[in-house]
Amino acid sequence: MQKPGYYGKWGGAYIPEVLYETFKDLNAAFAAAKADPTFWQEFVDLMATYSCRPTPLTHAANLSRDFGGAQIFVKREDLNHTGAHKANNVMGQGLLVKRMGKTRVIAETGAGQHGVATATMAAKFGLECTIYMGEEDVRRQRPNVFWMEKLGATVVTVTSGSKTLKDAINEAFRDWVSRMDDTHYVMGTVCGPHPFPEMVAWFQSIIGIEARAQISKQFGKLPSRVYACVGGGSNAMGIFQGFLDEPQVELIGVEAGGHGLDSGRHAARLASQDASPGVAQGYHTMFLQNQEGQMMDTYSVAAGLDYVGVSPILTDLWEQGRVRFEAATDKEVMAALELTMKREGIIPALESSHAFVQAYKEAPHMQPDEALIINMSGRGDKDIFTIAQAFNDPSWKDFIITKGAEYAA
Amino acid sequence: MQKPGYYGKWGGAYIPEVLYETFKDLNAAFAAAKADPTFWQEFVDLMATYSCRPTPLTHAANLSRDFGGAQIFVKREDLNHTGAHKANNVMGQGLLVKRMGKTRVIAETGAGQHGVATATMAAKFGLECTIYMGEEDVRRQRPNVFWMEKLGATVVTVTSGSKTLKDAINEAFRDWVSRMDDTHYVMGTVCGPHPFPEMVAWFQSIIGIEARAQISKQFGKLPSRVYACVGGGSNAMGIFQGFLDEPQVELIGVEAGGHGLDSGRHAARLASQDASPGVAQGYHTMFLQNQEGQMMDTYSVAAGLDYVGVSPILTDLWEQGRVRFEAATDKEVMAALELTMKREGIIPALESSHAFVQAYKEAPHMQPDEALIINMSGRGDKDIFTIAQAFNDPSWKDFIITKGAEYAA
Amino acid sequence: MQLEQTIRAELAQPGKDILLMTHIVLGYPSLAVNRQVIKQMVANGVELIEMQIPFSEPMADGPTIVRANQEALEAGTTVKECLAFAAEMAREHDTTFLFMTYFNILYRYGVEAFFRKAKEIGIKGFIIPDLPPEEEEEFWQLARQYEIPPILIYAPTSTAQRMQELAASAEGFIYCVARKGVTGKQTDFDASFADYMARCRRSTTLPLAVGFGISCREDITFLTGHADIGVIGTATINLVDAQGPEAVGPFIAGLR
Amino acid sequence: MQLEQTIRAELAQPGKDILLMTHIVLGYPSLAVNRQVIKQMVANGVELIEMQIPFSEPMADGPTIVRANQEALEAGTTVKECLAFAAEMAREHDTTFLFMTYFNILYRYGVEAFFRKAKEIGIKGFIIPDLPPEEEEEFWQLARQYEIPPILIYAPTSTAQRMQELAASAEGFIYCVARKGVTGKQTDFDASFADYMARCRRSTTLPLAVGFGISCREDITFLTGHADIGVIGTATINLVDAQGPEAVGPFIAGLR
Ligand SMILES: Cc1ncc(COP(=O)(O)O)c(C=O)c1O
Ligand SMILES: Cc1ncc(COP(=O)(O)O)c(C=O)c1O
Repeated sequence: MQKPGYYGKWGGAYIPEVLYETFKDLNAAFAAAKADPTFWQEFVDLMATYSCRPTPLTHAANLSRDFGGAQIFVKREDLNHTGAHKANNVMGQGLLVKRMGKTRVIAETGAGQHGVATATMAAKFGLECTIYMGEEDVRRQRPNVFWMEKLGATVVTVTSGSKTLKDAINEAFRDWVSRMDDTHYVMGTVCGPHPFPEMVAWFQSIIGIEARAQISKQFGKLPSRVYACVGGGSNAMGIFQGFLDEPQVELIGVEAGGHGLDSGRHAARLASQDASPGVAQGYHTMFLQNQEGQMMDTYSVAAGLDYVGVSPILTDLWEQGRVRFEAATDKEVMAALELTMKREGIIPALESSHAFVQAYKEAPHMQPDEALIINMSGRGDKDIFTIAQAFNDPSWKDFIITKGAEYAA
Repeated sequence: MQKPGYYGKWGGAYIPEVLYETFKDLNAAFAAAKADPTFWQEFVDLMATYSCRPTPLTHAANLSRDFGGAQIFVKREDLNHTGAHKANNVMGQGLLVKRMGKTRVIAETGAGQHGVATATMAAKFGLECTIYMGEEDVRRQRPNVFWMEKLGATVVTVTSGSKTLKDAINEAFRDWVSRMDDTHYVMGTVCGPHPFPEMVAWFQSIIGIEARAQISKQFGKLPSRVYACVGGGSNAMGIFQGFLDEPQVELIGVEAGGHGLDSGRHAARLASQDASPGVAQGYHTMFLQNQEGQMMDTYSVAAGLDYVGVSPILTDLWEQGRVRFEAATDKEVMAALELTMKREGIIPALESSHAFVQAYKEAPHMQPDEALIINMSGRGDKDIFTIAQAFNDPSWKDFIITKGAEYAA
Repeated sequence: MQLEQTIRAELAQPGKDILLMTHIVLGYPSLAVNRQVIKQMVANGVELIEMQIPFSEPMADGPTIVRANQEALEAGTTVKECLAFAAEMAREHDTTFLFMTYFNILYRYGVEAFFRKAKEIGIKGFIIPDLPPEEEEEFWQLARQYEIPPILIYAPTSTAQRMQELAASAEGFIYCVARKGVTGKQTDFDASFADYMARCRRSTTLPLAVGFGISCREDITFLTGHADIGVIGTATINLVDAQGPEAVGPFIAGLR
Repeated sequence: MQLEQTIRAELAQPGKDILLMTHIVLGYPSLAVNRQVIKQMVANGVELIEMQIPFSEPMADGPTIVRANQEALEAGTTVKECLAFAAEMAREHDTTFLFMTYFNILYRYGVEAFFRKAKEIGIKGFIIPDLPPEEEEEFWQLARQYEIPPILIYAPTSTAQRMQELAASAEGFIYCVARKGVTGKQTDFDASFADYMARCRRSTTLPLAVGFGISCREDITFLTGHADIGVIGTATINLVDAQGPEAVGPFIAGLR
């Protein structure tokens, strides 16, 4: 039998000894929760009354017609409380924290989405909360910092390394090894040491369970393809789990192509030739690193995809050929975002827009009696600073210049 | 029998002759839709698959405990697609527009929420869209303008009058009298000439229908009190309709107290002594106007409550004593907002926060076996510019100053 | 009754194929200028003058008149002053004066009190664009009682049936809006306009006024034969803004 | 085996109640400075030197060492250079050198190749803070094969049972982390610390090193009797940063 925490040769728990007991307890608590059907029910109830699960599956009728191919369905994780799928994982881990009797949570955040979700959960559950965020991301995502603080969290700016997500993860571990007794580290994606990949995937599986039931009801059969963007891989794993046991459903993960796979400025691990196996941040997967094992600077217009590693579960599924990987460039992302807003009235997050790109490329070559599902992991209105800037919107800039001058006065 | 479109002596349809036929057609189309059960079903299905209805009813367990009085429940209209209850009305009118075969919609907007919702609906239904917005509001709510434009709408800045919501309404009417053949005016609240109050109230009644079923299921009995903020009155009418026929349920509308009712800088029509009966913008209600009938400048930190008139249906319910009216000052609003974020992890819109203020004042004096419902009409994260400014957040200001300088360079 | 007779009498005069009704926003740019402008209008033969009492929400007006309303109010113009000014004008000039305003002005003044006052002043009719005959029963009764006809409006969107309905309760004359939209924009006097006027004419025996977008001699020439009264609105406001009140006399004189 | 014997032999020398192990980040601030620092360490009697090969994700290190790793990498320090430098040091100095680094450095180099190279250089042990004995079976086999013991770590959170488990596969010595947290912060040597050390001692016959927060003579004096080796990490980095490499000699000399 496979060692627990391994997916093929990927995964594991490369943790400092000081966390050994903490992980033992966490594994035990998670196993107990998983074995207890009332726990899952408690989770589902919480998500139904505090967030708005089940989130809808929306038929994008206009774009389906425009492309003249597959029927395009969008799984609306953007309608979750706090605006993204991150809420599923965070609320689930929050319930686990309550069971473990811990009183403090910490988390890393890149885009800020996971940080806001964690701060929200901490407020709801009455926990102390500290969020680690790279200096670069603090600069890019000030609105999220504002909300985290208002929700009662302490936001710590991380100035080490590349000052982005991976460095925030390192810093969160450094906090955790100092204060494991009362503190739980709410890992934000299906990465990191076991049991995090399994745990986050489990909580996010609610997406796929719902999507499968919804597509069957709304479309009468399974979709041919399911698309999700892949940063760490949690939203992808979430929806893919609904269809993993159906080999006829093709699963497509879309990574950040940045300025293009040839440019060196991207964050595509599995869709590019640039990644190699490595061990970092507590787990074994494909990393964007140099020959000697030093992690590279990654780049994407979408902060939430701008990460060196990727879920070990997805790496395994990729190696098995079960999940196909593609990349979307920043440019393609902005075009897909614009099209989706104009034709369907929905505003995907920059991260989610990556999945839309690939679906739009493939939909025209599919049949109108086929369906595809795009996992819309989050909403884009939280990204106004990035999006307005990416569109180079002149009146937005004027607005900010005027406001800035007003504040400076 | 009461003349249709009248609520007590309030309401009516004071419209220019050129719109006579348009209103006749609209009344007929609305009556047909109302009489056709498949129409309501189509509406409910649309809201279930495109927005996320039913929106949850969340038990604010922490604050209920803190106050030690009534069990506080929050109806989560913030989780609607586009972030507020405005979506209900807009999508409903959109279905009606499709039935009438019109190809263009126009709307007024104050906070920008109704404008974004209308632009969204127009994108979804493939309609041309123009949004009228006062110059003051464009300045205050640039992010919403950006999204409206990205959603494909034309935003027209209104420079007449006080350059706010009421002037945008006038301007929308001016558009409509020029182009009624292909255009429907999507009125954003339960005001304006008949059939708008009735129509908007009907679409918004989905809130109350759900809330009543939810509180019965989650709490086992009816709430003692239901709170809603009142700008035009659409979210309030929406939730109140679920409980109007239960005299033991007290209904409380909360208006914008601004700098205080004595300050003259507020927008409280029914909770203050400052309003008087009048006829403007096509209907008869209580207006904030001077002795000679000229409308006054109103003020609120919440753009969506900053309006001179109020729903004729609510004015009638107020006159009957069925709805109690209170006002919340800006200061109280910021405190309630902060408390709600910190203790429950939810971020009400500034408008909605008015309802929270009054509920928090009264909850401690109620019994723990009683429930109250607050209608959370929208989410606050759309208001970051106003909220961060109202909190006078220094790092937010620094961020804007830096961004402004960067754009100006 | 009285108003219709006055109009018919004017039209009966030799050479008067069409009457002129002009429009003025009271208090814009000031009552003093209004006084000069009205003087010139009267001197140059205008038969009817519409005096608009400014309102903060002039929903049916176009940008020029909206601005005029707003500036009049910002300058502090009150309804009371407008009434006093109207009384003075009616006293001084042997011209037919009407009030144009929105219903809220009457409502806040007291509808009956407003009729009483208008009667006392010598106002011959009301134009209230936001008051359709379906609303405010009391108002229509008072109109009959005080013999001040509210001028009903026909629009290009009005069906023959609706026109007949309106005609049934109309008095004085009918104000035919030349096109869809608000005041102040140019109107195309094309074939469909002629059809519209024919429809109007068939539906009533009352005199027909045509307004919205009438700004020059050509327009008046075109209207002659179709309509009994040509209404000049925004055009004089623009003229006064651009060239001052003295320009009004020659302008009016040149219209017919 | 060999490492433990070396340590025992040193401890057997008269007056040597405690050994010193110092730490250095290769390439920070430069290999040239590292060379000077090591020279002084050796000259002043340090028995063991931990050479950290810099890694971009030093998850278990505190701010000072994190920064040192980062600056070493930014200055272009490569693993290859570190290995060549280590070979030079081992050749020059008759001191016990260990490699400290994160597992990915070995993994990318090739784990067996890395062992082979380290053996060739004369490295006596590895400290890999992110590699618990549960992971990478092959690594532990190679360690035995190449006779380079990976130093196992005890933490204040380790239970007696866990310590015994670890002791079973440990060789050379055990690195007892003095407190929870990362490198570079002060440690309180209080009663619970003595309890902890007693627990460590009970679980193994191997020599015990104590690290994290050891920075001065008082700390070393306190440790003597509790531990066999005192580990000076961040303290020398701070010293070199503040006063240059020449300050290291006197500092080391003053510790015992
Ligand atoms: C909206 C959204 N989608 C996707 C991601 C990427 O994470 P994951 O791949 O774990 O779903 C993020 C991360 O912040 C996000 O905010
Ligand atoms: C979130 C929110 N709540 C309330 C209102 C007030 O409108 P109403 O009273 O019609 O619900 C608005 C109007 O923009 C709004 O955006």
